[in-house]
Amino acid sequence: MQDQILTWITFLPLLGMGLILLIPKTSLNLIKGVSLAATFVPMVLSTWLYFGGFKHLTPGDFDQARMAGDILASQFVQRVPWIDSIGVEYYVGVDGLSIALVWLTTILLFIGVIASFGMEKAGKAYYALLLMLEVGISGVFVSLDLFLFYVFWEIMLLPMYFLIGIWGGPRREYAAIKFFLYTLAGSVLMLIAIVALRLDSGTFSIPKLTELAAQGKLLGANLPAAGELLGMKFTTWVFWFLFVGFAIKVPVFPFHTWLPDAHVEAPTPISVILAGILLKLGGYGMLRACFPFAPSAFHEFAYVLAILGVISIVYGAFVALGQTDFKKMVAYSSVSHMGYVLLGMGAFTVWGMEGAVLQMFNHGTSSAALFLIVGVIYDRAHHRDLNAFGGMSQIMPRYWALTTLGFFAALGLPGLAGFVSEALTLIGAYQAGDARFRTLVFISLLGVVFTAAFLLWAMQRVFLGQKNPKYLDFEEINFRELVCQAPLLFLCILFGILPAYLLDWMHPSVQNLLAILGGKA
Amino acid sequence: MNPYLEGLRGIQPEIVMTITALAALVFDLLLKGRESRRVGYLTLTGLALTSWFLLGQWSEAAPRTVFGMVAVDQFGNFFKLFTVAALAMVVLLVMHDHREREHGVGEYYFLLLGASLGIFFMVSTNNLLLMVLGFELLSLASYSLAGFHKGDRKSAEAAMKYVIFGGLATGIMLYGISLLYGLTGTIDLAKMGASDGGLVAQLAQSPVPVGIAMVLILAGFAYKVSVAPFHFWTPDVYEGAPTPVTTFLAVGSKAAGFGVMLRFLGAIFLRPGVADSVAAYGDRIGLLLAILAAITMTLGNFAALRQSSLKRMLAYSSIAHAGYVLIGVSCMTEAGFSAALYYLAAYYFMNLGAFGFLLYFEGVNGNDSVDSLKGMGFKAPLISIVMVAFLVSLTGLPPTVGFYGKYLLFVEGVNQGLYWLVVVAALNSVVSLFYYLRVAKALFLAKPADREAAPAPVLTGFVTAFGVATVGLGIYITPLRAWAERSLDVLRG
Amino acid sequence: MHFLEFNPQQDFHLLFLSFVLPLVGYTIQIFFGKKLPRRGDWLLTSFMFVAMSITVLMFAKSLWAAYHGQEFRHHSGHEAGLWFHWLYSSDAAAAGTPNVSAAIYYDSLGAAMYAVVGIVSFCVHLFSIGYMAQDKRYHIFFANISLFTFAMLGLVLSDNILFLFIFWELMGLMSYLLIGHFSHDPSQSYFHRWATQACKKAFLTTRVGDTCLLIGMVIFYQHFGTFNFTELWRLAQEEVARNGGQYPTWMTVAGLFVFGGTVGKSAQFPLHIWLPDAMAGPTPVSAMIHAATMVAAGVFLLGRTYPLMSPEVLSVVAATGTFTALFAASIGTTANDLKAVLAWSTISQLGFMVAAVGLGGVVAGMFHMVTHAFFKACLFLSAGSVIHGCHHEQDMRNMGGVRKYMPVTFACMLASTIAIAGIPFFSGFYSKDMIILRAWENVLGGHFDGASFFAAVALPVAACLTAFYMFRLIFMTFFGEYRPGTVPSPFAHHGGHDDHAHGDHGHDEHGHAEHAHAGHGHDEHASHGHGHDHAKHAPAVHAHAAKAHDGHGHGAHGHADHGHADHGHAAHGHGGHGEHAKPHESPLPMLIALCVLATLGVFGGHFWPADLGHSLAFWHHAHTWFETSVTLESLYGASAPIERELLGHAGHTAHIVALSVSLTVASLGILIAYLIYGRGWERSQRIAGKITGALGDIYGVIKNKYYVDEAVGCAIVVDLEAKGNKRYEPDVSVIGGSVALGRALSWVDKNIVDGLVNLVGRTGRAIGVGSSHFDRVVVDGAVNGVGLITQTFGSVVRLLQSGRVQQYATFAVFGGLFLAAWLILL
Amino acid sequence: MGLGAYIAVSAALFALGIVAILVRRNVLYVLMGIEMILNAANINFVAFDRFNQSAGGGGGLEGRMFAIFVIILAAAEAAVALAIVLNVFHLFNSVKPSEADLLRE
Repeated sequence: MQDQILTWITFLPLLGMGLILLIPKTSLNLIKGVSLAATFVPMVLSTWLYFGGFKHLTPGDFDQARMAGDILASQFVQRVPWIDSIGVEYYVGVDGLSIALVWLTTILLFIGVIASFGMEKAGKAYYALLLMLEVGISGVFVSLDLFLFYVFWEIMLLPMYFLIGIWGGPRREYAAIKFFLYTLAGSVLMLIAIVALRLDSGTFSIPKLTELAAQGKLLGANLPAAGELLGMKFTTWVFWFLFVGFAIKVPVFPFHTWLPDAHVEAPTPISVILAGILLKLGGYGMLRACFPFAPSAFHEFAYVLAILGVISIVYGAFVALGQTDFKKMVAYSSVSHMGYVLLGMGAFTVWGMEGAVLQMFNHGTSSAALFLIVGVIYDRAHHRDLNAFGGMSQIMPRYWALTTLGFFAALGLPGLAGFVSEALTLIGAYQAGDARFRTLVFISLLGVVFTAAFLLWAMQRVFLGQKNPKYLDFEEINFRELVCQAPLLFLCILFGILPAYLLDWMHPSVQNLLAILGGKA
Repeated sequence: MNPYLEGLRGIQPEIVMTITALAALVFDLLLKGRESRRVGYLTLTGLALTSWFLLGQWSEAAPRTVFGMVAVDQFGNFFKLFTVAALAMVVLLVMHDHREREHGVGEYYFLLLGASLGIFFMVSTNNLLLMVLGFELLSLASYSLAGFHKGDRKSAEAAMKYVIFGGLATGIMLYGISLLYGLTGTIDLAKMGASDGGLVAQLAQSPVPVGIAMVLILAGFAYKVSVAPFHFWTPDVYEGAPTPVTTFLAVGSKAAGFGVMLRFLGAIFLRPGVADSVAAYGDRIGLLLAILAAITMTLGNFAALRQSSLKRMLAYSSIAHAGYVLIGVSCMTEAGFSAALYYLAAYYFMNLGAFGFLLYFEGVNGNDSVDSLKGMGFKAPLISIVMVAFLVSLTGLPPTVGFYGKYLLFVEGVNQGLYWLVVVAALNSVVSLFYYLRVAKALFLAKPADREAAPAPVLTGFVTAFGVATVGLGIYITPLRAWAERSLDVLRG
Repeated sequence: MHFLEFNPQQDFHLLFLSFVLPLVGYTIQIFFGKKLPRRGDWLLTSFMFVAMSITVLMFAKSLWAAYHGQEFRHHSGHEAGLWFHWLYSSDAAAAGTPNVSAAIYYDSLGAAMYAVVGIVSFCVHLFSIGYMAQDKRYHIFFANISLFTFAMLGLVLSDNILFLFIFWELMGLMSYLLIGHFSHDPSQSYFHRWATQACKKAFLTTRVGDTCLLIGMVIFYQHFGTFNFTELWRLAQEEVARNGGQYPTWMTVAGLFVFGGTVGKSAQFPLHIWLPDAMAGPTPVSAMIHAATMVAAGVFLLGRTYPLMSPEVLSVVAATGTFTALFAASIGTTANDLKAVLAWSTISQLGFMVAAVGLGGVVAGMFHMVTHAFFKACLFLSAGSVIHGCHHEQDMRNMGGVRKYMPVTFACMLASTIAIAGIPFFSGFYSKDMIILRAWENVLGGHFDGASFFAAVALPVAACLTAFYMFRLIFMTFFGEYRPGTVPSPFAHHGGHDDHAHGDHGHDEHGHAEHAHAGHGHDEHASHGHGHDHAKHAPAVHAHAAKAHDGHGHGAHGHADHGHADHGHAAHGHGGHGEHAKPHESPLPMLIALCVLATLGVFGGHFWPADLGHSLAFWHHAHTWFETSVTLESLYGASAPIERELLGHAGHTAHIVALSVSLTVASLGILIAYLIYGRGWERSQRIAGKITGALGDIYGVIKNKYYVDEAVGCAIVVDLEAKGNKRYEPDVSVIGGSVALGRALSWVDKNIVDGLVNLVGRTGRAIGVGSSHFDRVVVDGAVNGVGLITQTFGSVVRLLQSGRVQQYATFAVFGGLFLAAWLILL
Repeated sequence: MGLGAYIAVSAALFALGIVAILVRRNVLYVLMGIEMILNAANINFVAFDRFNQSAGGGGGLEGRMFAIFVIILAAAEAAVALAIVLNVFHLFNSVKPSEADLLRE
């Protein structure tokens, strides 16, 4: 059981999906029950995995693991040959970088299912697709084989497309196809890079590739023309192909335009999952399958990444300030927040990296909470115009309290999770010990202020001030909505006060990663 | 035993098929058009028999040549088996095509079988004469099939265009062959490719005629597999011809064309370890094909973007896929060829399924426009969901056979340093997603339609089977790939 | 071991207890407050009482230590091994990376501040029981002030600047919620609208400062690799020593950023704008903010980071502080709103403290912070009591003669006023005198720099103004005859007022009056037609009704119209009410709170002096506890980086000068106040009128706070006629500008960034034939950019795929020719 | 008369055939053009066969055999083509390929 636990976590939802397809669509409650179970069990398993099973490693352990050929020192590894002819394996495992995200995935999917109970349109197909989506997501986080990674990566697209496209808002078709095309455009480039890596190294194993790259043996020497593409060095273009593929998911500034559309059109649970996890796939992918494969290129372009990050931070904040659509505002805040991830990674310091990974997790909880919050008011008012509300705090005080918590978590109030990651990122970036990075830190602080600005302004327009007579009869946030939001907000507080419960887990792996990237491996 | 009988045993499948064709014709005459479905079943039985013999040959390890012409080998076998499968599907389509019942379907089956017979011969010979004969047999049958709907103007026009363009192409190819014969003094590919004499000698003396001959012959093949700039007939003919015929042309005929092309190029240029002027010349031709591939897939995809008729869209998409396959060919390596073979196999699955879907909805909606599919996904869920699988596979997303095919092509492309081509192909697959998704969108992203869709269990069953294969082979890849590689052994000159 | 000796093992736990009690209270209150009897106020108040007792006990211990000449600096981590490992669960887990761990740091300065917070906060709790009795969100209010206290306590205890920052921001959140308290209570129609914007303004303004602090913090961490105060001090000394006694430039930069934090929280110019508007919150909250928590935090931060400040920074600090002191005092003289006067006086006093630190007199600054906390809290609570007594009237012109009705309040307020005005024997005198002394010492002692000189001159002026406006307040409010309704004011109103009436019914005799008044008010309201016509001309009235007209230079009558326009009925209702209901003294709990604070306000300066005999003699005030225990040495260890030695002689002269100056200015201010306001209302109005007339526009400028708010664009306009939310749109200005920028960018995002592809699509539509086709293909659920390409390809395909077979053949043949050519020639 | 002459003739015939296909507006001429191309090929086959043999090359009548088959092919193709053209003529009342352009783009 223990060595297949990751397989169970990944594929139990698939089992649930199969069951659901067998159930007649009339017995909706049964379907709901099955999908609830199919997400609940993995959540329990991953929770055990996180707090119980996962072993905190010492540097010594890493050395042993490296001897044993797994430079990442993954745990709960399962390796089964899949396609012998080209050496593709079913090779899964978790390390400090992925475990928290696996945990988050299972949590958010479970919450997503509960949140979906509110949608009367959601039927058999919906839950089936939702479960399929979970398979794809957790698959990406656990796979240690590049081919497998890519397969899971693509598997996510289709369910997402239909979930947005069928159950979305008025412009859902546009949003759905935009999402699909942007992501695919990125992933085909990834595929080429993957192919090239495979041909140069002769393996798909991510740890192996990482090791080779760290030893400077992954330079395209085994490829015609030394792997040069249009005059670009092998490492360079491989890096950029992979990076763009992931950057579109993050999303980083120039590639972000699919996000607002997708978010605005997607139904609430899907927005939650989209913002909560799908965006993290990008950042995670960079750490797992982009930087380690082309360290030289990473160091060469680290500053560019940081700049992109800062642009996202500030730009996202400003654009959010300009929104009148509640959900769009939150969506752009995601762009702003995910900018920190890039800044931290570009800084290439322990705290920068950890800030980035931490930010991924924290944004996962807080933004998910925000989207749930938007969903609550949207379900009642059936619009999201920030200027058309007012005085909600008097009509729905409990809802207002939750929102306040969510907002302040999002604007990085100390004591809440967001602050830890943002502070770490900024300190880390500043520690990069380089005037250019310090400038970036100063600029990015604009984002800090304006994030507060647009959130509080939204707060004022929606919750404070004169009651809008139209909405006097809104009933207070109900139990289901509470159940969805409470755990997320709880996590926001918990990890704000005790960040150690995340950092202890990721710290060894991050240091290992830095050592690898720094050529000290 | 008498070598003559030996030889006959070598062409058992062809014989069976010929008999089936004649039987179908006669049977139809006897039935006088009543319950013509029976003819279809007869044909299917014949095909089953044929495939049984084919499998018999498949198990044979060593390739052999009978009557000094027909090469009985894995390579031919590969295409023959797929042709039979395709033909079976087509026959099924004919039986479900609401427009076909009243026509004299006997001829229909007769022509289809004849065309397949042509394919059988053209893919399984090293002798240019037999290859041309098969080629022409296929072509002539196809012409008449394209115009099978006598009263239908589109059908007639399609036939005319096909025959004119086809005639031109065949003529050009023949002229090229005549030149090649003049240069090498033989019409046997094996002899031509032999590293002593044959082409090697000629290349040194007279490169220009060789070049002309090559281009002319390749033009003939390119026309068959509709590679730019010889693809122009494709959309019109595909649209005008009856859907089953289109299916046959898009799958059987095209694959056969590639079969010939691969055998021709393989026999002459595919000689691992030998680095002589011919091998070098092969690389030049490879580059030529690479350029054609890029043009073809781009043209096909972007033209498909704007099609409102699903049938015509599939026509253009088939052009684009020809471009993809050509990547493998242009690598001029075994791996490349096997990748091409694999992709062709994948192409069989996806496209047969897609055309089955098309025909089904032609029956339901009375037309083939994408818009008419709006919301039908909820009315005929199974076939529609399977169609989504085909679309995904056609786009080349995992976990489908189409993805793996593309993957292999990319691998070989990168391996041969054709980065630019691979990038073009990758971006093209994004573009293709764009029109494939329009179908998925019409099916599921619209409000459920108010019309009902009459169920067609058999057809749906077959399509679903193909769907399962499309996904299943995408997850369990090894056997198909092994087969594709195995089929190539004979090509090593 | 003497029971007053500091005992790490137990006392740190006590301190921790006193620090978490409010948090525990908060948690209980948030979840069960509504259900608890009396909505939980007793619970939190008693919790706070326990906490206060501990803080006082601990303070006593510091006194004891000081009395015995012992150093009083304790660190839970080093002495009792009590750490909170924050980033990583242990230093082992941190494995090579610096961990961030927090502990309690408790020194004499901390002790003083801690006690102040405890006491003031308890008094505020106590006061609120009476004052907030009618509030809708009573339990929430209590919960929030508890958490507010918790944050401040944590800030004082934290041993490192990062945790200080955490509590600092947490306090920002609480101030947001508390200032915005009325924004959830439409019955408070005036405060409702005001608070709605004030809370945001406060948070964002301070957030600007906070961000600076964050930067400064990060810079220091970058160089010193620690957040811990004691570490920072030590390293700073070493750094300076290494640098040959000079502060390196980066320290100046960092120091300035850290000071930015103070500017924000302690409402120094130009970030002072939030503080006056913070009065949109309930009065007890103002008391908290102005005395114990928010603003004190900024100064406290200066005290903690003093050794890190280079001389250059200090000059800036001194200049800023002095300017703020003068600037705010000048505005204070013009305010008519009871609380506004106090608010501006706070800002001015904060200026004194900051200036003191800047002048190197960190002890004086801290000392003033402590004394000020008591009397300012007392002032605010007294003001609250007055307002409460005058039925939520805040405009001093509608008061007068209140002392007759509210003797206790009057006594307390007077005491505190004397204290703040700087009369000998009252605490304020000692601290303020110390500051002025510090300035003169610098000037005379050869440490002559611009800032010191400026301070030496300007601070006395500010002190004089302080005395003036404080006594102006006393005279206007408590002396003369009670004169309600003199000027219409937006404060009083039916909704809240009737609540109040019923509330009062419970515990004093004025219930009957209320009914009469209510009915009366209604008539007035009904009969008041013409007031609303004026709404057309002047729909808006400034936060302080009076300011509107003076600012725009209207006559008094025009102003009245404004009043009608917005709240004619309220004003008149109130006028009517005046005839029936007199002000009344506040209930007991409030009075207790007042008395406690007043006492401390008076004697706070002595702090149970080491030598009673001496300390009574004001020329020997240096013998206060502060002087003996809170010295630079005791605060920052062996030698603070810049300990400015006094030259004996100069020091002596300075004493004389400072002493005389303080005395003079204080008495002068009071005298003027008496001359103008002390001799009857009408006369005061006449004289005031003359003076304002003489000043002309200058007066208007001052009255409008020098238009700083307008400049930054966050002048809050409360429009009581406003419907919906349209008024909440920010106006054109810095803030409005950034919102506009945001809008612009979001347009850009939609049309350009997206349009890098999308634009292409549009062009495609323009040139593409048959845009219906385009719509179906592109807009109808397609990626934007492919539009153009589709179109161009459309035309290409239309060209090639013409349907003419011979044309096809032609293309094919020529294509073939090209291929042949390529193969043969190239 | 040498091989060159034959090749020249066949090349000319080939070119003429191409031109006929491309430019003639009557479908029958187009079909003739095709025939011409095929026959050009035939000339080549026969000529090459003949001269290869005289040169003592591969020989074996392959070329002539090929030519014969091509002639048969040409006949068959003509038959099919004419049937199709007839059908077109019925439906479009025209023998001009350019006038049958329902199928385009």
